[in-house]
Amino acid sequence: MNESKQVLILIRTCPYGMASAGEGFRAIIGLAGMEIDTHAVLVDDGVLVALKGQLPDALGMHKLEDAFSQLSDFGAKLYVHEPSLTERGLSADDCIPAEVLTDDKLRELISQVDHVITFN
Amino acid sequence: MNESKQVLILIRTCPYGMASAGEGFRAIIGLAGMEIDTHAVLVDDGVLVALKGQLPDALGMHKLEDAFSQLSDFGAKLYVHEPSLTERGLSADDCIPAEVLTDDKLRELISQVDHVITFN
Amino acid sequence: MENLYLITRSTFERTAWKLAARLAKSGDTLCFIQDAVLAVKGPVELAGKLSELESAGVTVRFLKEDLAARGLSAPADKVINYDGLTELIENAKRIIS
Amino acid sequence: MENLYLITRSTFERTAWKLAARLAKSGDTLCFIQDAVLAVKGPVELAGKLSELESAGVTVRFLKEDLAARGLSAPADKVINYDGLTELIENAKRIIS
Amino acid sequence: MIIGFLLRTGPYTSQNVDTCYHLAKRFLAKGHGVRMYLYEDGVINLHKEIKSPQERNVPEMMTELAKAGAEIRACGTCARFRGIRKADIIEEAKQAGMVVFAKYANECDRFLSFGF
Amino acid sequence: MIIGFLLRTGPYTSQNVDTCYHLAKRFLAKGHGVRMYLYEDGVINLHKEIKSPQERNVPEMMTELAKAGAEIRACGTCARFRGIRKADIIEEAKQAGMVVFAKYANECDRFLSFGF
Repeated sequence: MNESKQVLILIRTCPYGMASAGEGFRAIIGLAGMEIDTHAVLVDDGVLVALKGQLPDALGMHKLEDAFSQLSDFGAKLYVHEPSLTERGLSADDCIPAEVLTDDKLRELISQVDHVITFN
Repeated sequence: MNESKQVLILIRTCPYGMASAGEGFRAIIGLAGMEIDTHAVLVDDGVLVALKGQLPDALGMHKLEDAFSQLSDFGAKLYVHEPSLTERGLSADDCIPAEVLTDDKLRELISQVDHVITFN
Repeated sequence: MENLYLITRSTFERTAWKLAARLAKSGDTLCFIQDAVLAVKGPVELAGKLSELESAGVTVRFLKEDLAARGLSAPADKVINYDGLTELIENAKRIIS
Repeated sequence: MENLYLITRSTFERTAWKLAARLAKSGDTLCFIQDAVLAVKGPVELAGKLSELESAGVTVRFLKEDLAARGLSAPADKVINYDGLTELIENAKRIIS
Repeated sequence: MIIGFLLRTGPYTSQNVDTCYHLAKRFLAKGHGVRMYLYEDGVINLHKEIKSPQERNVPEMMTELAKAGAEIRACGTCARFRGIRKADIIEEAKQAGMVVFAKYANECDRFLSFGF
Repeated sequence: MIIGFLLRTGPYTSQNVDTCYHLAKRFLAKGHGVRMYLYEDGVINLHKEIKSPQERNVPEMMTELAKAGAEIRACGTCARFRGIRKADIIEEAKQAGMVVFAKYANECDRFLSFGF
């Protein structure tokens, strides 16, 4: 096998209503754990995954805020899409640490990776 | 058991991409077959179910246009929501026979039934 | 209460809320649960529509447990918990989701 | 072709198409399949956006089998079948769905 | 009062089953009857072979509701289209045809539907 | 060329599996390699107990792809969360962990994802 591919995981969905964000997390750490350069980008409703102060205990679900906070420990990098935050009246200060991407920066990141895998 | 309830089945989804419209059809004939007054209302993307000229053979799927054309044989009544048609550049002439409902008529129909069951 | 509209999907990603907003009339309730609690953040056209509906006698509610899970909040007088939602359902003539 | 954006969900009910329309640039292709072939009917804001993108060098395509299933049609020069979609995928640097 | 549910989505994919559980539990505690018809992917919620380490167990939640008095039935056709056999379903529930769905629609005072 | 698929939805619920089938069949006919990783509800597409009278049979479509050379693997964790045992899966496919998903991402020249 050649050098490792670079993969961008695009998470577009609000946490908890559908399992997409949580299952996207498992995919990210699965890839990163195999030494694949993995970029996790939260876009559209996906930016809610990064919002601080989630309390899903009453739903019996795991806190995705905590899971995504640990991505760097697994060697994956986390980004949030700024226009998606703005559209929802949120800012990077409301979120766990992540690199903020404009449309141009997101286009640039996409142009650098081999695959884009979306969690709609 | 008292007199039969009246049920309105609201179909909101485009056919074929998700099975909702087809499974909604099974629910409608299931209810109507048990002598329940069943009103099938196509609204939002659901109006596409009534569009004439569907050719789903290449997808290996059954033609929902034909299925919904037979609703009256099962004792159920079919309606299409006019504003949903208009929003999609369609008119009742493009559709299989169905009663056309304005917002007011739909509100009135809802107020006459016992249950509304949605196929989103 | 006449009709309880129960909205479950994101108000940004899905348009289900628009049908509820279109049909709701005085005496009806719109209740946002699951991902639909995102309604507290918009979109812009929703915020305007909700004020309009409330002026017309429509009640608007958000489910507490679903707001909290997502780190969101709403004005206290519009927040109900599961017990409150249970009562809304008991008191509604019919539920449209 | 640089990026192939593959849009699968209804352009009326879902907003996935907006992200593709926002990011697509000259040399990219937007291909509408499954329920997304409803794009031929709108919504209005989509029609305007597609013309704009095409002027900017973005290619727009619709999948024939999915159009036909739903009784819809599109201008012949923008319609591809499964074989054509297979080629689009081969020729794209990456696929974003 | 009898409350009916139509649940069309499966476990660990959508929150719908959790919402139904939290509501049904409260209705039962208040002395109401609960009827639940599982349709399409909803039938998977009753699969007794589900293993969910470190997560809530959905078929156990369904069993809890049934033991508290909820009547739970799964569409047999939907089950067959998803590879689910009668023996795969929790003992407290059963497969049943649309006749039962129609019966629920008739006997329920309120009816809730949860889909995609 | 090797084409990868991530499929997250199940049979008779979403058209995704059909789209994947129609594309994969054509890629195989052109001599390309196909890798398919079934995730979340996608694992159900491989259930050999599925009975689908008067409808296309999805596990048979998957078997056809595998016999034509597609490598098809299902996420084991997703399968357990949906009550699917190893023996329930068509012989031509297997359960496999995220290591295989990562391997596919690495070896594929194109990668497609189909979700909700």
